[in-house]
Amino acid sequence: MLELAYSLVRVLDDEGDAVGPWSGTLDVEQLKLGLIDMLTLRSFDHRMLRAHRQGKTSFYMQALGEEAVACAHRRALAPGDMNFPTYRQQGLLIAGGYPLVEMINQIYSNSHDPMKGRQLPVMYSSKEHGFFTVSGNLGTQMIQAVGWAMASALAGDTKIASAWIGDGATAESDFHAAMVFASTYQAPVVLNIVNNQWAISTFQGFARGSSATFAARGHGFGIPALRVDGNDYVAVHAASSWAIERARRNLGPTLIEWVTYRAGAHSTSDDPAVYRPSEEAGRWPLGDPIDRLKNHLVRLGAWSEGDHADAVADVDAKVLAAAEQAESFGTLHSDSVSSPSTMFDDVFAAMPPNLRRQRQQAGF
Amino acid sequence: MLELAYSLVRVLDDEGDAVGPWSGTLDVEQLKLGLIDMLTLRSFDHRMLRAHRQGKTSFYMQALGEEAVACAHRRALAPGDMNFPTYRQQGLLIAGGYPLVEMINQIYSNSHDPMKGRQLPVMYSSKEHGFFTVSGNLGTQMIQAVGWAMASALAGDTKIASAWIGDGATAESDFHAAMVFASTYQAPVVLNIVNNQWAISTFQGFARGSSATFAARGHGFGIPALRVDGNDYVAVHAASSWAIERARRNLGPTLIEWVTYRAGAHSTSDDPAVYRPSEEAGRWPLGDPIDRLKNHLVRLGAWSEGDHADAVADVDAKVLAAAEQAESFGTLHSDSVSSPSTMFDDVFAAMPPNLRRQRQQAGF
Amino acid sequence: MPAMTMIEAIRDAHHVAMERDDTVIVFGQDVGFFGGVFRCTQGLQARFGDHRCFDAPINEGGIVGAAIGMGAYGLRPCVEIQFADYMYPAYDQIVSEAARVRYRSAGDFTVPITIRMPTGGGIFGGQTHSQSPEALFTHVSGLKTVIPSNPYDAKGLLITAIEDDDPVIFLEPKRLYNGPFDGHHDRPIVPWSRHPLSDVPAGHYTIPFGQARIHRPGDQMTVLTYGTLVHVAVAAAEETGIDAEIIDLRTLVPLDIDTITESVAKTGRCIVAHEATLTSGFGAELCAVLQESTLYSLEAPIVRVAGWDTPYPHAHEWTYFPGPARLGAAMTALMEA
Amino acid sequence: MPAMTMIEAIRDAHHVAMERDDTVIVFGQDVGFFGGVFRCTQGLQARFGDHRCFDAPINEGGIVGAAIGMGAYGLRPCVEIQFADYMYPAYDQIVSEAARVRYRSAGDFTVPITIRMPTGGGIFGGQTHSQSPEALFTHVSGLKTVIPSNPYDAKGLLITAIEDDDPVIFLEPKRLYNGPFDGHHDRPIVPWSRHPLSDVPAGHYTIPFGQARIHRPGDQMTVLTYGTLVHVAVAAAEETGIDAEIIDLRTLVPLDIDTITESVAKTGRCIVAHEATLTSGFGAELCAVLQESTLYSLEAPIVRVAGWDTPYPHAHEWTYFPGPARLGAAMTALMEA
Ligand SMILES: Cc1ncc(C[n+]2csc(CCOP(=O)(O)OP(=O)(O)O)c2C)c(N)n1
Ligand SMILES: Cc1ncc(C[n+]2csc(CCOP(=O)(O)OP(=O)(O)O)c2C)c(N)n1
Ligand SMILES: [Mg+2]
Ligand SMILES: [Mg+2]
Repeated sequence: MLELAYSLVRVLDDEGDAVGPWSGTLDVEQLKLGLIDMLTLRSFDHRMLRAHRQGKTSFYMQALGEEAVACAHRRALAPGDMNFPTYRQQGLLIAGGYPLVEMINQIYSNSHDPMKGRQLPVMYSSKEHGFFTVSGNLGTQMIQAVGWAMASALAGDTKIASAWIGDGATAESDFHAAMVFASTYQAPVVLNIVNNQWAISTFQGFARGSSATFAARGHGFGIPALRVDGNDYVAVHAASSWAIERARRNLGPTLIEWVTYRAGAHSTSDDPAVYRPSEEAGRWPLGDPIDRLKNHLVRLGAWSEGDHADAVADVDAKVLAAAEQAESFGTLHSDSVSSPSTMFDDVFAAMPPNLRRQRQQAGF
Repeated sequence: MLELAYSLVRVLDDEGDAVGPWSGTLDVEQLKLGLIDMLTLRSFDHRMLRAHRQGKTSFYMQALGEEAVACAHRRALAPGDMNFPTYRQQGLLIAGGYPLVEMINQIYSNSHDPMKGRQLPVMYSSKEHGFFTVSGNLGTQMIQAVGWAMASALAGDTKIASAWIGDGATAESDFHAAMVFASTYQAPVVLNIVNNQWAISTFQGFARGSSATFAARGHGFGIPALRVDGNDYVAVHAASSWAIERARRNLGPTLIEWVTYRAGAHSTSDDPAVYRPSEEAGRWPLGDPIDRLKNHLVRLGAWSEGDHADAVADVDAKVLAAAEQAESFGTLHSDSVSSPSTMFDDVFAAMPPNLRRQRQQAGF
Repeated sequence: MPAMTMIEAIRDAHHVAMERDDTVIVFGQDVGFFGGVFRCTQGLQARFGDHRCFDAPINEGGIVGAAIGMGAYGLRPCVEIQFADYMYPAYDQIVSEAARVRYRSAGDFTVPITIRMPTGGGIFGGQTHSQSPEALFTHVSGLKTVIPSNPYDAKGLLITAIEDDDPVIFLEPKRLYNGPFDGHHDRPIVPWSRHPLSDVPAGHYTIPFGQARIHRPGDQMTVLTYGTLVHVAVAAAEETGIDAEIIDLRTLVPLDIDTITESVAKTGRCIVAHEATLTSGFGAELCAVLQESTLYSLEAPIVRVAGWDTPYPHAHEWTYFPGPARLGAAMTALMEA
Repeated sequence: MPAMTMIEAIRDAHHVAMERDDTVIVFGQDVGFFGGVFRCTQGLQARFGDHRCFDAPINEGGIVGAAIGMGAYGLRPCVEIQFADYMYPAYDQIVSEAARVRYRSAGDFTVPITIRMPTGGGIFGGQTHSQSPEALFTHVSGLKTVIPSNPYDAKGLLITAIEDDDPVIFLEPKRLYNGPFDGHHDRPIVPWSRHPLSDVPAGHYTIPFGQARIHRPGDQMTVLTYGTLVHVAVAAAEETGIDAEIIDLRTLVPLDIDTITESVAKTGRCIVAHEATLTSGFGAELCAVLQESTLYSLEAPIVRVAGWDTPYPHAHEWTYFPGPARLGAAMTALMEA
């Protein structure tokens, strides 16, 4: 299967038909759910970018163009599995049914923020929803995911870990630690590289070097590797299911390179116009994952323009409602941000004397 | 050439004949030089282990069984090339003509120690002889070698760098940094992995994981990789010459796995009897590199038992003379170790006030 | 001279150093075509070509490790770590290698490199875009640690750093990039153009390491600080009406012990202030040095005003940040002590 | 009880913790079959199987990063870094991850791990087998830093560390592994069996963090120290005849401020001693804290006796090491001050 690291696994062809050996893992209802997940994510991103312009949050990062990767992967995971995500996998939470309002509470750092205003917006955490606390430091989460998976195996558990990293961050040395440990201990983990072709202003080539693909990195460690069309919801689900099943049966790790494209800016602090041709995003390499899944459903006769319009209106309303509810709990610059008195908690399980003294000095 | 990372490049067969496409890079005189280099290294190790037992040094590390790798590689390098070695590449200095007495001065930390008593024995440094200061921290030197090579290329120079690492230390994350930078910038560097199958008490498998070979690590980065019989002096020289030539022509990096065997203890602080079967060393996987080259010369009719006995006596005398000269400059526990007053020098180019104060406090 | 911002001054220092010495090269994440996320290297690639200013993979250890090798070859790399919070993956190369190579090789090999990194909070960056790790460098023998508080010093000190034959950690208070921020985050930003120290000479000049700058002379107490808090201290002095002598250390290693000792011996009262976490921060070293050199002239214990012993919290950064109110209160209390 | 060496006490602590709680697992370089280069984990793999005690690849960041993931899963890993000098590749995982996960997730995820590492010099290990990096941990909020000076404390503190719900850095003074070394390197080694603190109870006991131990009561001055220098201080007190109160801090974070303040308030004279490099060492934090809490009772400035601001030189380690002569001279000078 070595060539699978150099080719591109696809199911949805240009006509929108599902073809080839990887097709057939999803029924129509599941396809519709997937479409709704992706529409919800895109609507959510859209709303939060607007909230940022309105000063309700200090920062935001969208997943425009990459919706299929996290959304389809999440639907292939089972309860109890643990993701070690980056800041661009909000699709895992949305497809996993995590309340939108909780996400926005975190983004607004408001009085209901589950992270108590401590974290940069989008740095979510939810153990219950299998989403490990996002780190601002690139790459550290990969080896942690391998450790979590090793622990699951040591405990005789069947839960698996799913590790996430971007193309640029694969250059970080921690990536190597993850590969070595995953290989040596045959940990039940899926190692996901989201190759959206850009790392802020730097093209994927700087991290990939002269190697043909990121997936090929797996071979040096004897780790099976797949390279998959990440804008093809059906292919993402099929490949994810295969790798997750391998891990669950304790047959070892799988490395998957998801080929996609960062259609938007890196973050609200970034303007791609400065470093990449504006037509590029227009051409949208691999196509819009939402359009592709929609066309497929239409080809199957299971979806119409009308259905689509209704669905869009639906998710927009859901997102708007969540945003309004969150806003009622405050936004970053409103008075009801989470209380600073809590900023001395959770440094340790129990507050040591020096922090108690400092909290008093701070006036709490 | 992908399969070259999985097979084993050899020239000297079991009969001692030089066969195959990699043969023919060395004439008889060069073969004899190589044999003398290896005999000198082995004699040197032997003498220094004895010096350690006699308390003349605090520590020593031998290269028993691995002599061919460093010795043959060094003979393939050109003046001005820079090695970034580990603590087990003393063969580079010996084959490069670095004075034995200087090496022993360092090992004895005596009044002539070029490192002024600051470094653990065997942590040599010689810019002039293309030998970068050995670090006690594993793995850090690989990326430094890549940087040195990048600088040479940026300067339009044809000097190349040669980086060294052991099988166990390839697990260190810095190894990844070296691979990424070497691949991205196509640095003129040879990346040498000395797979002597052991890392202190840990078998190579812990670092290699489930990958077939260490050489295969190169493919994930698009770096050409060779796997070579490291106990075959002729093969080491041929493969080294090929990789060095590639680098010198600025055709990019090469990764070489030298398959050899650590026939002795890790260091004078180690006793392998505790963790590996004593027969193993006896069986000597791949054979003694010295015997193999010797037999080849004998097969060529260019060497006799008598020549060999003379050569051994010769190098033993040379090594003994160097040891005696070094001893006349002191040993670790004699009174004439290098003066502690120098321990405040070289922290910075110029000594700052706080160190001047501290040197006075120390009584110098 | 036209006024320069700190960013322009840092850019200019790069230009001057690269013009004078073509062994000076610059690289780091997004520093090439893009010119760096804070634009500090903008224009260098266009001016000097992509052999002397280029992008690097996202691997801080690789960036510093490669720079060490280049330094050993004979170049003078000046590299950028995108945020000081991301220097940890490079910490082994900095501490075990860059700082030790000259010593362990007895001068056979040297590491003439500069490692730049934006430091400090105040931009709602949360705990991974706000850290001040200077004390993690000052404890390491073989490193010099520099932190400018204004454009004039930034240019002069950066040129000195690049020309220095040893590794230099160059910390850039990111909240000062575009103006002399005094901690009043609720007020409009004051541009550098209104500040005298934005008057940056053209061309080459250096500022020697180990010379603190008396930023504001005073008699009632001494405030020892550096980076952003220099401007916070000025605000606090004005607002409390306390005639404080504010000293900008500029370089932490080497430290200008004479200047600070003289000042504290004169005023008898001292506050050391920094943004970094209190415990084992560089303020502790200043207290240790000063209680030794000035104990008998101290009217009251030296007071440390610093970031709390917590990570830097995103929404609460102004509670974390030692602003003019907190510093002013400590100054008032110290006058009464 | 039969006397135990420090190594035996550490082994015993592992046994006790692993017996009581099967979520406790142990791994690191050469710790499995071999039992560790200092033999501190010897017998664990045989007793508990290679699922609970195993070798790791040579990747310190990987060892700590994997332990963090295991901790998040619900295990309590106790990992070994072969020498403290090799913790730097793990520093990012320790500082940015282990220390921050509880805080940044508001308690959603925790990291109940222990990271053991041999520290200090005195074995002719040169600059990469001799370092004392404690101050690089004490500056990081979210870490606890522990350093025992004897077998009794080593066992009790290690069990406490393993049972603690937060990451604990556990520093083991390697020169004390086999005896209470007092700095007289030219004299025969005294075995632990002759020292009262080698009397280690069988089974489970813990020593709470944040409680310093008065190792030797005295009235003339206070010596604050930890690790190997506790025994050096005893020798210096005996040899100078100075009735010093020697306090073994045992844990640096949390710090027992009350005990040390009380002692210094009583004696009026204080020396802080450690093996680590002076500048920005933990001694600076002790000076800062004490000048604040005891300034008015100080008869003389607090004196720091520490390793010099250089790397640890191989052949000259006894010039670097702050032994009884250097400490004693400082004590005598302080009495005259
Ligand atoms: C250790 C570290 N270095 C640098 C950064 C700054 N940084 C944040 S995101 C980013 C680009 C990451 O690109 P990629 O991994 O491709 O992920 P993407 O943003 O494309 O999803 C960089 C350099 C960081 N957060 N952490
Ligand atoms: C960063 C770091 N971690 C651990 C060590 C301790 N150590 C020294 S040598 C060694 C084994 C290295 O094995 P290998 O890389 O195979 O080289 P070999 O000794 O076989 O030549 C270890 C673990 C070290 N020196 N540096
Ligand atoms: Mg990307
Ligand atoms: Mg080996």
